[in-house]
Amino acid sequence: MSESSNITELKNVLEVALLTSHEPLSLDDMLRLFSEKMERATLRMLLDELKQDWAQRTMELVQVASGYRFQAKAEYADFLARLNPERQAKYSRAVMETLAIIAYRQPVTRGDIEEIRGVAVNPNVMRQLQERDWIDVVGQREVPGRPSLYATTKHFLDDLNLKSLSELPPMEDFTQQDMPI
Amino acid sequence: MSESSNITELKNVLEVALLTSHEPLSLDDMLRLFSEKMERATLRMLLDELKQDWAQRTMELVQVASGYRFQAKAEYADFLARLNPERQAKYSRAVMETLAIIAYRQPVTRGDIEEIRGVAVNPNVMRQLQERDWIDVVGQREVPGRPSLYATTKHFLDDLNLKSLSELPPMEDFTQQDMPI
Amino acid sequence: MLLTTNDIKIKGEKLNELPQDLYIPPDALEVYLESFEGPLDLLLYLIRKHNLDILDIPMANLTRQYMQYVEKMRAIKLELAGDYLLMSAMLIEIKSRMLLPKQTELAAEDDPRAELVRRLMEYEAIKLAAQRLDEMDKVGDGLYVASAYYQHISQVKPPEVSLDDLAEAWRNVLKRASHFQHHKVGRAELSVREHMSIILRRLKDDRMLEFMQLFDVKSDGIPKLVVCFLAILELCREGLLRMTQQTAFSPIYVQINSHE
Repeated sequence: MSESSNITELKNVLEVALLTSHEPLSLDDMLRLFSEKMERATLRMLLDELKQDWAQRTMELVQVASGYRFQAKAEYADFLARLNPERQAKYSRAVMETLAIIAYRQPVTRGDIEEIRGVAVNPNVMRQLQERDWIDVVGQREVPGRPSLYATTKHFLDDLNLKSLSELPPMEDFTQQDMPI
Repeated sequence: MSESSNITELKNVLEVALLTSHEPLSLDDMLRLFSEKMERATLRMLLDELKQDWAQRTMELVQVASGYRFQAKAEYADFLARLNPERQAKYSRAVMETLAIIAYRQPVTRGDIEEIRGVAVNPNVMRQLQERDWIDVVGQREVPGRPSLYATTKHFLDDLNLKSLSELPPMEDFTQQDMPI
Repeated sequence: MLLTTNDIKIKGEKLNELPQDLYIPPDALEVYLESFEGPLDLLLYLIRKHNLDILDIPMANLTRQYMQYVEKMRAIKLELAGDYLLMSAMLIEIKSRMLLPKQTELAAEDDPRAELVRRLMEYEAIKLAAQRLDEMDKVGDGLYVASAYYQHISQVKPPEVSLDDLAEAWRNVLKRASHFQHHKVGRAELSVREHMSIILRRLKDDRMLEFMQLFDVKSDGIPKLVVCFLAILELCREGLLRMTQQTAFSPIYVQINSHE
């Protein structure tokens, strides 16, 4: 297969790479596919075309935080759910609330999380989130004890199908406005 | 999406399931996709058609021991291999020193290199550097045996992100013992 | 830290019995009480359940409700986090501060409840956000990403070499070869050697060139022309080039020195 080849062949290489990759591919990843130098603009154009090519088909090419990936269109989710009836166990409320605090208030320390939730943070909760690669330590707060600062990872955004934190559902500060200051 | 729907839709569900599954899908797995009863013969027929639909495309639908899966056609293997190259550990000390001598003292013969390093040059060392396209022969020294003169290539400069050799870290050369540095 | 039943007083009376309206079969109650994520969660539940105004919390009412639940938890020997008791103390403190005679105008920030209200609202916002995150489709839970198979061919990527690696290697060479007697050569010498390579490459292609052809007088600056000239001299000195001139002032030809 010649590499100085036409657009269809370039798109085919991208399609194969994206369909077989378990993780989203960044632009840099995809540029590595081609031994010849390719402009990022060209690559973007090819990805745009590929997205169009698949528009009427089963999968969609989406961009998430760490790159591009193909994913099943939402209309197939119900079918696919039948394949693996044993779903991944849901996280406990403690885990989800901790995650929400880290996502919306990052970077935060364990102390911050405990203050907002009003209870001690179970180390197991942090471990679950770290093992899922949804949070990690991004630094230390410069106070006595130098507590670790936690933030969400790119992988968290990928898993939630988001490009950036700004795409998180907006926080509802429902009563905030009426609050006497 | 109606399930008593036409063949295209049934094939779409199969396609999506096969493209998103980490493991090959058995016939029983695939029958679970559909809430309505489906004959195994019908399923086989659909898989056959799906295989045909993809015949001219990037992936092929194959049957392996535990079931069916989509896999990248063999012709794309070389491209995909570039995505996750296994990093070779490091060049040996001999390779690095030979490269340094050629870079700083070019053009040099193997004899020069041996004289400087005090040991014989393993032909394998030169071959590694030539295969990398970092050194090549620029001429012969007109002495008995007409040994090849090696120099670094433009590709070497590119890979080290240099415009010219003068951008190499300035370095004292062989200093005479009695010479102040 | 732990309170006994005798310590719990509602409206000045000891709490001896559990309120009737709270009756839930003990097993269910345990599960139910465990489902609270902490004192703030319990307080929020009480506020919402009894339709209390979060911005004007009736502290006596809320405190009483809260104490009832906490006492219930203790009664069934649920392992009670210290946080619940801490909150009890805080509620009672707020309540008592509100009983103090009010000074003229009570500014909003002086409201003893302000901090509690702020925390309750922040916690409720987070609680809702957590629910929202929980409901979103995620990879592995409602979101299916492509992961078709491919035959993995391992391709070895050549090692990375940095300038530091190269300099380090050269230093090693120098260290080991320090007993050799050589000239001191610096940065300028390096570009001379680079030009030596360049000239040899050109002569390999063209066999023979006129001397002046080796110089690009128009585009090269003087330092580069000098370096080029030095490179030619060095090549001659090392016996790599041969210069020929038929007669004085006639063109000088340069070629690779060969004995062929």
